[in-house]
Order: sequence, then structure tokens, then C-alpha cells
Amino acid sequence: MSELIRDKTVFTLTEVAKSIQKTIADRYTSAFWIKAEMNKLNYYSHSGHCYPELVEKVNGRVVAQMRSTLWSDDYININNRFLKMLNEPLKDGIKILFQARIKYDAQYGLSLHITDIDPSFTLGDLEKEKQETIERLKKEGVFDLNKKAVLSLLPQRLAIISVETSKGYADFMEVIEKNPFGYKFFHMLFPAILQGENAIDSINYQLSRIEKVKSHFDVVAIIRGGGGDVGLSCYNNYAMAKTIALFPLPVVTGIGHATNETVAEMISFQNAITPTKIAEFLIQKFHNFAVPVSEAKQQIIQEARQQLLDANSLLQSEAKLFKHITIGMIQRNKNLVNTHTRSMIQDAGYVFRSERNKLSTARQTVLKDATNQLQRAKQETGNLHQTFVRGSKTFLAAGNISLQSLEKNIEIMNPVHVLKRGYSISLLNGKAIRSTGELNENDLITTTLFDGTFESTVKKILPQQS
Amino acid sequence: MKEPITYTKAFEELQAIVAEIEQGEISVDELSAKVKRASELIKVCKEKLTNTEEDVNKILKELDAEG
Amino acid sequence: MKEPITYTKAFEELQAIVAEIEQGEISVDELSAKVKRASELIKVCKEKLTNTEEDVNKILKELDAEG
Amino acid sequence: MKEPITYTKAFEELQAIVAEIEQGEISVDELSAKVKRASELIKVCKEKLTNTEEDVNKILKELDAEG
Amino acid sequence: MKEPITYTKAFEELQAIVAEIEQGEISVDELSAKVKRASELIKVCKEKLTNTEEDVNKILKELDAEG
Amino acid sequence: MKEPITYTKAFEELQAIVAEIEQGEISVDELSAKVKRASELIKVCKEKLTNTEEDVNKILKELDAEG
Amino acid sequence: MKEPITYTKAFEELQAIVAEIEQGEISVDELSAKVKRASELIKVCKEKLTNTEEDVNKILKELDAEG
Repeated sequence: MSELIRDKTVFTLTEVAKSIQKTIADRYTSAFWIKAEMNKLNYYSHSGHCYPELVEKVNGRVVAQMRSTLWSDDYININNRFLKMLNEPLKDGIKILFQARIKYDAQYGLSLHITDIDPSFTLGDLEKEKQETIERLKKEGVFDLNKKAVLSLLPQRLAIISVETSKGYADFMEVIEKNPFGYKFFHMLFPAILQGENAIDSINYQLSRIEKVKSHFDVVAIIRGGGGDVGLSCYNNYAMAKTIALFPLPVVTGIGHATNETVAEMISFQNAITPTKIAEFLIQKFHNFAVPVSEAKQQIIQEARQQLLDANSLLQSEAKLFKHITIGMIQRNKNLVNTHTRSMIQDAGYVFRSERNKLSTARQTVLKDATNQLQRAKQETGNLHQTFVRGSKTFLAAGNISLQSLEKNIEIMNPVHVLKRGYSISLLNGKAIRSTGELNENDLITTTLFDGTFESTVKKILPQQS
Repeated sequence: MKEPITYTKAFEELQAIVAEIEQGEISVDELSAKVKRASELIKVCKEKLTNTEEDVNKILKELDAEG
Repeated sequence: MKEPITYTKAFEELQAIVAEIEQGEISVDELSAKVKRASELIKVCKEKLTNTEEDVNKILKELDAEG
Repeated sequence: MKEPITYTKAFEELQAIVAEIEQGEISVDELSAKVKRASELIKVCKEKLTNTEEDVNKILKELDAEG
Repeated sequence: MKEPITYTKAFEELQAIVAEIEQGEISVDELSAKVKRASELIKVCKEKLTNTEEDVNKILKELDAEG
Repeated sequence: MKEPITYTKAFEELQAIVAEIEQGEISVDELSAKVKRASELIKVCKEKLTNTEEDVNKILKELDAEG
Repeated sequence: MKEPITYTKAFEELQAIVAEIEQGEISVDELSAKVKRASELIKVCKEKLTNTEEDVNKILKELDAEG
């Protein structure tokens, strides 16, 4: 029990430890389900016991830490269940949900005694880790980087990360070396552990070596095969995945398993289910190169010849067209010249005919009009001739008539006619006696009768009494 | 006297005589003489007319004959 | 007198004479001479017409003959 | 006179004569001379036409011969 | 005159002459000379055409022979 | 002139000449020269085609020989 | 020209030539040169398929040297 030393109550360490042990035993009577990260498994192979180191981290900082014990029988039992469910053994760095009792030992201090671990929690956690790795890589923008790496047109120089004795490596080499196409590869093995926790460092180490001599290689092939499906969660590891993603050469993976695709496979340049497929993928790349090259020859031969044929036929058709149109043009011009010649001959002939007609018309006009004029003149002359004859005769007739009329008048006036009827004219001294007053008795008068005269003497004058 | 007198003169004289007689300006004494003269003139005229007519007819006949 | 006179002159003179005769502007004394003249003129005209006609026909015949 | 006169001149003169004759502007006296002239002109023209035609035909025959 | 004249000039002149003749713009006096000229031009044209045709045929024959 | 001209230029020029002739842009006077030029061009083209074909065949034979 | 060209460049150039030829973008003038070039490129490419010059010892030396 406690003792007093200089007014102080003093306990021994054992007393304290016992007190704590008792208090804890009283307080924690039953087992609990606890979740924590198993930082280290601390498996001791000779005893078969494990002393897992448990931690809880917040933002990467350890906020709680506790030791624990897992006795051999429990470990074997639990590990089997893990392998069955996760394809992974119990290992460092996984999160676990475990049943434990709090135990205090005076000598070893506080620890948790693990009696059971639920593999399904770890499975979820591993899955969660995988998802976290994916998300982180994506967040950092490196997830697709290796996919975007440029694979040489001929991935001819291979840096192989594998195990020389593995079946996967042998399969791969068989396909690569004995390809029937004579494709020549250069390859160099960088041996590494390919599964389990150690694979991460091992692979990263070899990748770092390859990076040093990357100029000698076109592609890195991670080849595994024949090792079963256990211990592949290392390929979900963030560090390894990031290395692969950032690797300057394309990384192809042929890990060969039946489980879900790991992150490393997801982010690798090319993933194949088996190493053989990887080899075939590479051969295919050669094909992709070789086929166009050998086709190019055919295409170029064909196209060049076709082009020459086309050019030749184009040239010939142009020459033919040239001949055709040139001769056509000459022909056309010949026709034109001929047409003009004919037209000229015709027109000249027409000029002659037309002029002849004109002359002939002139001649006829002259003949007709001259004749007409002469005819007219003859007519006029004839008319005048007739008028002249008629006029002359009329004139003479008129002369006759007027002469006859005068003659008649004279005849009438001739005194002879009066004398015949018994009248007589007496003259005195040659003058006709018109009055008795002109007479004197004894005048000698001469009396004229129609048939002669007689002379007498006036005896008596008897004037008329009125 | 026949030769020199023209038909025209003769005819005029004849006309003058007729006119004188018609107007009674001629005495009986002269009448006979005038009538005698007229008679002579008529003869002259007739002769001339006849001659002319013959000439004309001859000429016209010739003309017709010619064409 | 035939040579110098033209058809035109002749015809005009003829027309004048015929008109004189028709209108009695000529004395009997002149008649014979006028008729003679007229007859001559008619002859002249007719002759000229005939000659001209012959000439024309001859000329044109020649022309025809020559083609 | 044939040499210097051209077909055109000759034809124009001919046409003028024809027009005169047609319009009765030529007297009987001139008629014969005009007809003669016309006939000469027609001859000249015909001759020229014939010569020209021969020339032309010769030229054209040569042309045909040459193809 | 053959050397310097071009086909084009010759043909144009020929066309002009033919048109003149057609439209009666050429007198008989000029006709012969014009036809002569036209005939020369026709010869020039034909010659040029024939030469060109021969050239073309020769060239194309060569071409056929070679090809 | 053969050396510097390319097949393409030669063929284009040939086509241009043919087009000019077709569109009547060339006179008969120019035709002969153009025909000559065209013939040269056709020859050049043929030569080039033949040479090229020989070259190509030779190259391809070599290629075949090498496997 | 064979020495400096990489097979990658050769392959690309070859494909470019094939594309050009197929699309008729190569003139007759270029054709021969292009075919020749293509033939060279084909040689380069074919050689690459069956040859590699890497040396394991050299790589190991480099690895050791640096690390």
C-alpha cells in the first residue's frame, strides 16, 4: 500500500500499475469493435504471434497510437479469411475493423488484444484506398499521363520488369523472339518482385533505373504470370501508380490475373490480361508499321502508274481536241473563203446581168420613145396637112361665095332690068332728068329703053299738080 | 388693066361699087358705067379665083401624089 | 431652101400658114404662094420624119445586130 | 471617144438621153443624133461589160484552177 | 504583196470587197480590178489556210507516230 | 526550251492554247505558230511522261529486287 | 539522306507521299522524285523492322556509371 514520505503519499510503480489494471479491468469488462490502421503487422515467425502497431491519423498526422497483440491461432484463422476474401494476406498499412479487449500489463503497458478482424471492412478499405489512389491521381492530373505518353511507332526496345524464371516472362519472350514476321526486338530484363508489399519498392526501384537509360528504350513492360492472384493490391498503391503514371516511357502491363483491374493497370499506357497479349500488342504495333510500309509500295506503284496513265490519256485527249478544233477552225475559214468566193462570183454575174438588163431597157426605151415621138410628129404633120387642105378649099369656096353675092347685088342694081319692064331713062345733056323743072320746051333729050335709045324734043311741060 | 389689078383691089373696088349703088349715091348716068365696071371686076376676080383654085388643086394633088 | 430649115421651124411655119388660111387672114392673091409654101413645108416635115425614122431604125438594127 | 469614157459616164449619159427622150424634150431634128449617141453609148457599155465579164471569168477560172 | 498581208487583213478586205459588190457599190469600171484584188486575197487566204493545215497535219502525224 | 518548262506548265499552256483556239481568240495568222508551240508542248509532255514512267519503273524494280 | 532520317520521320513522310499520290496532289513533274523518295523511305522503314542497334553492355555501363 502507499507510504508517506515527507508529507507525501507515495505509491510504488507496481501499486500504480495494479491500480490502473484494476481500474481498466473494472471499466472495460467486455470486448469492443474498434477501427484503426494497422501500421505494422509485426509478425514473429518463430512464435507465430503478431504485435500489430495501430494508429489513427487525421490529415496524415498520427493522433492516436496503440500497440496490440494477435496470437498465433487467431492470426492463422484471420489471415486465411483475408486471403479468401481479399486475395491479400494480413499486412502492414491496411485499415482493419477488429474486436479487442483493452489490456494493461504492468510490464508492457497498455495494449489491445485482438481477437477477431473483419476482412470485409478491410476489403472495403482496400477498395477505398484504390479509389483514393485513383481520385488522387486524377486530382493531381497525372492519371492519364502515361496513356498520353508517346509510344514509339515501333516499340522495338523493351525494358522488361519481370522475373526471369516466371512463366509470364517465358510466354512473352516466346512470342517476341519467335515471331514469324522477322520483326526484331531488343529487350533487357530488370528483375523485380511483382506481388505483395515488397513489389512496390522493387518495381519503383527498377523503374527508376530504367528511367536513367530511358533513351535506349521505347517501352517498359511489367510482366507477371503464374504467381496466382494473391498480393496484387500493391498495384493499387498510390506511390507505385504515380511512378508509372509519371514514367516518361509508355508502360505496358501484363500482370495476368482474374481479379478487378488494378490502378497500375488502369493508368498504364496499355494493359493486357496476359503477357502473351502484351507481346501480341507489340507485334501488332510492328504490323501497324509494316503493313502501311509494304502497302505504300503497292499504292505508290499503282497510283504513280495510274497517274501517268491518266496524264497520258488527258494529254492524248487534249491533243485530239487540239487537232479537232484546229482543223475545224481551218475548215471553217476555208468554208468562209469559199462562201465569199462563190458570193463574189454570183454577185459579179448579177452585176453583169443587171447592167445588161439596164442597157437593154435603155435601148428599148430609146426605140419606143423615138418611135412614139416620130409617130406623134407624123400624126401632127398629117393633121396639119389635112387642116391645110380643108382650109385652102374652104378659103377658096368662101372667095367664090362672096364674089357671087357681089355679082348678084350688081346684077340686081343693073338698070337694064327696070328698062325691060317699060321704064326708061331720059337724059338732058347726059344727065338723067329727075324733075320737070329741069326741062325747057324744045330741049333735045335722049331717052334710053332696054333695047336702045331715041332722041326727042320737048314740046310741052306738064308739071304735076298736087 | 387686067394684069396690074389684084384680086384684093378688084374685090375692094367691087365692094365699093356695090356700096355706092346700094346707098343710091350713083346717078343713073353713072350707074351703067359702074355696073359695067363692076362687071369687069367680077370677071377679073372670077378669073383670079379660078386660076388660084386651079393652082391650089394642082399643088394639093401633087402633095397627095407624093405622099 | 430644104437644107437649112429644121423640122421644128418648118412645122411652126406650117402651123402659122395653116392658121392664117383657116382664119382667112390671107388674100386670094397670096393663097397660091402660101399653099405652095405650105406644101413645101409638109414635104420637108414628112421627109425629115421619114429620114429620122429610117435613121433610128437603122441605128437600132445595127445595135441589135451587134448584140 | 471610146477609150477615155468610163462605163459609169457612158451609162449616165445614156440614162440622161433616155430621160430626155422619155420626157419628149428632144426635137425630131435632134432625135436621130441622140439615138445615134445612145446607141454608141450602149455599144460602149456592152463592150465594157463584155470585156469586164471576160476578165472576171478569166480571173475566176484561174481561181478555180488553183483550187 | 503576198508576204506582208496577214490572213486577217486579207479576209477582212475580201469581205469588204464582196460586200461592196453585193450592195452594188462597185461600178463596172472598178469591178474587174476589184475581182482581181479579191482573187488575190482569196489566193492568199487559201494559201495560208493550206499551209497551216499542212503544218497541223504534219505535227499531229509526228505526234501520232511518236505516241 | 525543253529543259526549264515543267510538265504542269507545258500542259497548262497546251490547254490554254486549245481553249484560245476553241474560243476563236486566235487568228489564222497566229494559228501556225500556236500549232507549232502546241506541238512542242505535246512533245515535251510526252517526253516527260515517258521519262517519268521509266524512272518510276526503274525505282520500283529496284525496290522489288531489294524485297 | 539515308543516315540522318529516323524511321519515324521516314514513315510519316512515306505516308504523306502516299496520301499526296492518292489525292493526286503530285504533279507529273514531281512524280519521279516522289517515287524515288518513297522508295528510299520504304527501304529505311523495312530495315528498321528487322534491325536494332542497341547494346546491352553499353546500357549496363551507363546504369553503373550513374548509379
